[in-house]
Amino acid sequence: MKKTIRKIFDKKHISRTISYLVVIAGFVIIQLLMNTIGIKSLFRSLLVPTCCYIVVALALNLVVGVSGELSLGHSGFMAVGAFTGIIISGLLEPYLAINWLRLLIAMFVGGIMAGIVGLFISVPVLKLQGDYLAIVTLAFCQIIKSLLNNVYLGVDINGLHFSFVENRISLAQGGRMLLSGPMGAIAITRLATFTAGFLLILFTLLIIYNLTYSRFGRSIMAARDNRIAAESVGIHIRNTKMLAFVISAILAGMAGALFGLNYSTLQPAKFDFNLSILILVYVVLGGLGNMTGTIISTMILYALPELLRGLQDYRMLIYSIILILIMLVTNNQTLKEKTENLITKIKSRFLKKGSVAHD
Amino acid sequence: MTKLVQYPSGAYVLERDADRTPVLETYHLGIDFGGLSAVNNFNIIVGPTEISGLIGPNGAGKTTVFNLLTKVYQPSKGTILVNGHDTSKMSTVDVNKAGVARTFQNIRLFENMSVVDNVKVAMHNSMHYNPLTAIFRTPKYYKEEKRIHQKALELLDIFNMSDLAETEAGSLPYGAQRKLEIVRALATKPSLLLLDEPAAGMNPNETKELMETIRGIRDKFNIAIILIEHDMSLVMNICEGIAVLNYGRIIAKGTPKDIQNNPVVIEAYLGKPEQED
Amino acid sequence: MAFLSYLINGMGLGSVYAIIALGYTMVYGIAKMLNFAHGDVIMIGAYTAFYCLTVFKFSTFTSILIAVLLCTVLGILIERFAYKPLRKASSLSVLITAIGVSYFLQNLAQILFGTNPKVFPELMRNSTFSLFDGQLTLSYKTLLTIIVCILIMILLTIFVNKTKTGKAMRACSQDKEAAQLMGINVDNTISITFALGSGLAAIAAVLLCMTYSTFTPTLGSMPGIKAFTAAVFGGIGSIPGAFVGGLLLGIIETLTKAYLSTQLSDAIVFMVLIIVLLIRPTGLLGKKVHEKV
Amino acid sequence: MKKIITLLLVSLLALSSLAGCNKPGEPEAKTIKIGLSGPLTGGAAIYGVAVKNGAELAIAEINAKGGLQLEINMQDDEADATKADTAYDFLLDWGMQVSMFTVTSGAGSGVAPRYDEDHIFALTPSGSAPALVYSDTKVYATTFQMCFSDPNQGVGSADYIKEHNLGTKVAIIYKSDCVYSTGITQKFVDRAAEIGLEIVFQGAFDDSSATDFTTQLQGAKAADADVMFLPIYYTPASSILKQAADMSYAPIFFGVDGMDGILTMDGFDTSLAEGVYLLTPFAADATDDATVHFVTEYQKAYGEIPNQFAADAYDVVYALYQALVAGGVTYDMTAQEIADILIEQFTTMTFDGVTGTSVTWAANGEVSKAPKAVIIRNGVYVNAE
Repeated sequence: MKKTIRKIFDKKHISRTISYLVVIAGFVIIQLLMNTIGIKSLFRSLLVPTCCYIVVALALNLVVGVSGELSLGHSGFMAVGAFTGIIISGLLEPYLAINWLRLLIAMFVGGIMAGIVGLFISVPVLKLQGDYLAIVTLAFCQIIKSLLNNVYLGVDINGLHFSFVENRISLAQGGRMLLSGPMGAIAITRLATFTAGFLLILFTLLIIYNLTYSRFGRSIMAARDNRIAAESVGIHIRNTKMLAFVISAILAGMAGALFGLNYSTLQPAKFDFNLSILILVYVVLGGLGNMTGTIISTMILYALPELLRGLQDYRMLIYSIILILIMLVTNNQTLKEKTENLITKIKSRFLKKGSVAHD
Repeated sequence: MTKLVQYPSGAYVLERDADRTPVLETYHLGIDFGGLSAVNNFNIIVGPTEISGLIGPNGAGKTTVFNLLTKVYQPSKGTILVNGHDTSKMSTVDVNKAGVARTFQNIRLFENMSVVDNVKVAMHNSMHYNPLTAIFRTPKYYKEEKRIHQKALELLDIFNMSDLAETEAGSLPYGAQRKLEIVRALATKPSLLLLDEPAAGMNPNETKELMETIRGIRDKFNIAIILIEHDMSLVMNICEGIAVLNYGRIIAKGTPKDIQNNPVVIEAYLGKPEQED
Repeated sequence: MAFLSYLINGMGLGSVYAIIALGYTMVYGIAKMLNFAHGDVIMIGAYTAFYCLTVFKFSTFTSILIAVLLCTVLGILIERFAYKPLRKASSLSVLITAIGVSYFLQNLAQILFGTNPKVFPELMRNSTFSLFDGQLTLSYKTLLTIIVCILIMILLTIFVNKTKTGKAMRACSQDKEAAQLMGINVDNTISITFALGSGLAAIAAVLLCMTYSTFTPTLGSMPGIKAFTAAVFGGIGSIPGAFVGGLLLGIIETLTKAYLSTQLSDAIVFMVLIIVLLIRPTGLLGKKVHEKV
Repeated sequence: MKKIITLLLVSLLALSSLAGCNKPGEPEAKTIKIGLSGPLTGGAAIYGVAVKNGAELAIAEINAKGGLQLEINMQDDEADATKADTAYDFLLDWGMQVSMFTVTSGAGSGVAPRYDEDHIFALTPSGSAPALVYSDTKVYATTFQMCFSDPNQGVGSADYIKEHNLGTKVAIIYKSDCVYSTGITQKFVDRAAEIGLEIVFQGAFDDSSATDFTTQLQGAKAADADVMFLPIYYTPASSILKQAADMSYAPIFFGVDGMDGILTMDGFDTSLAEGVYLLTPFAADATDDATVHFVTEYQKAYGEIPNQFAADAYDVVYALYQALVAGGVTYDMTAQEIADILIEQFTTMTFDGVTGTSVTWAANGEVSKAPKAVIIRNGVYVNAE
């Protein structure tokens, strides 16, 4: 027992523990607020998307931070997960009345579909390196969006009807369109809940940390830190990176499904290049490979433009200025040293008493 | 003392290895970079328990030979056999699985990982659980991780490094980093170990210790070692066979004694006598 | 005949991509960064030229000159204040900063110029002519665009190969430290590269608006991404690569729209890009980089 | 870690700036609060801004009368359904009693079911997709439209071209990732098949290719199309007119209500639009009193000629005002109480505005006002009949 406790707080696992604690604390605080003094509708409506973006950002950090490859295509995986999830949920609706179970199945299938697409994409993508790899992921994201814009899917008593590029579907009485090309999915039954989002974050952290602290995680990081040395000790670089990529795609797909089922309408155009960039910003500002940082930066940065609503026309301008300033400040050598000194000073003052096991 | 015997092909091998399959054979190995031949007609046979040296002036192509043997570069011509198996269709990873491990001239550790994790990375292929096991942490995961952790510690212990197990590899002193590279290479259970300038940057005491270590590795693990080295005392002391490389070609092969007295070698290192002022 | 006309139109579109791609590729070659704000410099160029022509009633030549100058200055300013402090930072940090600059310019333009689309004034009247007994109708604008692109290409090649600054740029793109040791002022050279790329962006802006007439503060983003794709297509960092990549991308896009599908043209263009990169992992004319072991 | 600290500081700053906006306590309500979301930034911002201007003008006029006082809060949704959802929540927090819904169809189809669930009355000035008022399975009780719907326009356009013999071979250029454009196109194509109108060419474009139309135009020209149907907004339409002129291709162009606004574009050469037909509920140069008044006041306030979006928004506010007054709505009523009154009013009343006279609404929320065809002659709209 004592050993387990020590393991939770030892140097190697402390970052993991903090991540879990941050997420659980956040959930508990928000739940308490909701059940006592109540929170604004605006904040409530931000909860689920924030959870989804956190999951996608964590998934992207697995690729960018842990595996060391720049992907600009994660909104594509989200799109695949979202629309798969919506279709699955729509198909199951007449047969399965339990909402949470339908959501779970939708997320599961959405994740698997995104994983399959990720696997398919990773074969060509991982043949390339650096910026070339990045542009190909971007290209795939555009292709996915473009294809989804042309898919028409309807269901009626005669079963599923599919049509590509042009809508040739005529449904029988009582039929419904699940996907209508650029219009996307309309009149989705909203299943997503904050609790589901919270659990998905926990699940994502579990997967990422368990993977990181396994033989695969070690190989992924070895391949990132020193490709040639990793190969020399028998690590197959492409398989290793593929594993990270596919798992990341699955997680992004699951988040996508949750995201899709949080709105009554969803259009493929939502999942464009800009969304990928947005998530990348969360990851970079949160710190490469730093999961807790990613969670916090996503929460803040996603909420920021919404919080700046009071400033109307100028909000996006201010957002961009803040973004540039953060990058300049955090990369400034003198400022960096000063803050580091400050942190050590604070630390030494607080930790004077009692032995410090780490740091 | 060691004694070399000659194969019918003309190559030399240690007497004690004479009736066993050589761990490494190369025939007419060569590579061109943009038309320039960096290594040419490189023929070598290494017995299963031999410590051999690859020496030569700077730029002679020694590291290139290692890169060819480990398939970091693809040979332009020639054949490499590892334990009798042709490696022409193998990748670096396959060659490692076939039994060749190496260290690097400019140290290539996984600097942000702990010492023991560096070793465990190299044991990746001797662990048996799949990603799902890892993610959902079945008992098999804990069993395997525990087993490999023990093995890694045992291996580090042999090199007196087990107390550094949790240190970050990048923060180790230089000598220890070199040693860790060797441990990491050994963790892949090779039958041939390639050491690229293991003594570079070491003081005489450390070099001496290293010498013992290398000999110890051969004796304990019963494997062959090829080392590239500039420190002649080290090479002459522990190598049983030596090949001298100049301008990408072998200019001499033989026992340390043969090499020491070979006029061609002296010329390669010191230049022709009449060229000196 | 229809094919020929599609081909020439594709070359016209491709020429604009090529000029923008030059900006991406030169900056990438020397600073090793993806300057995402490049597309928005084009937008600023378009607005400058527009206001010079309509409000200040300057001549066409003066207006273009002012646009080029202003974009050049803007390029230098962006480099000085946003990118230079990050010279030693990770490439991802620079990328995010570039995205920030892009957002900034776009939103600033929305506030300054409004969101209403503007129509660029007509610079050339009576702009078509016929060949082969009227079977082939071409516009002078398309031809002008292609000619300008080729001219820029030639001038740039001469500049890079013959002038001292050009040689310094090449030296910096190969090895910054070595260049510094050789007495080249690396900071200045990078600034000049940004200035040059941004100046070209202004020319691209005028060509773009002349042909497609309507523009808004988001003018730069799509041509920007396409031109970036073109730069990668040709091999990012390579000046002839940007030219070839831009032209090919324009032609492929046009022909796809004409003969395959207008809805799926984007998907097909990006598919071609992926296939090209699989066959030539560093683009059509990009150099392969060996890692020293 | 330092990044996180910086971020935390920044967000604290943002939060504190927000806190200033929320006054504690609830003073007695002296206005009816009208919510609205639309694109104020991004590519579609022009429509949002026009609606905002039109609505604010109407509210200023109404409030100046001294009777029932109105207050509007417009939130930016960047024409994105998910952002519109957040904006909706923001407006709920603000205390919205009545809504002008969303400016764009894409954003509106996402919040339509929420207006229905929460039972808040919403009248959109310009969201023309049917999905805003009903879905495949359900009619939204509280959502209404001020503009005529996409299917009506598609059918109306096809009928008009056929009846007036504008041409025999029709080409269409539409925006494939736009709900509005694909919606009209589909109905147009279906109707054309029914009434025997030959469509010889269909070319699409999307956001990423909304500048270069030479390929589509060449395709249409090669197919000998003599009528070109443009179910798109006026920004790309102006490029199409220009590029067609550049290649000396001159079919009869036929636009829908999105074409309105083309004449007032900064720098647009109106001779390019000579002879263009379009369906529009609003013509800025009409001579009736209401339009003249609206256009003059709008120009005074914003320095430009209003387009159809501004006109629709202007009408929405007046229609709401008429219903609110007629229904005897008071400031202290809840949104739900008001919704019941307004539904009753809107399904029974008749409204006269700048975008149509004797306008009525069906129970499903669709407006009934006939699309009016106009033709552009010498830079002004002329009734096409």
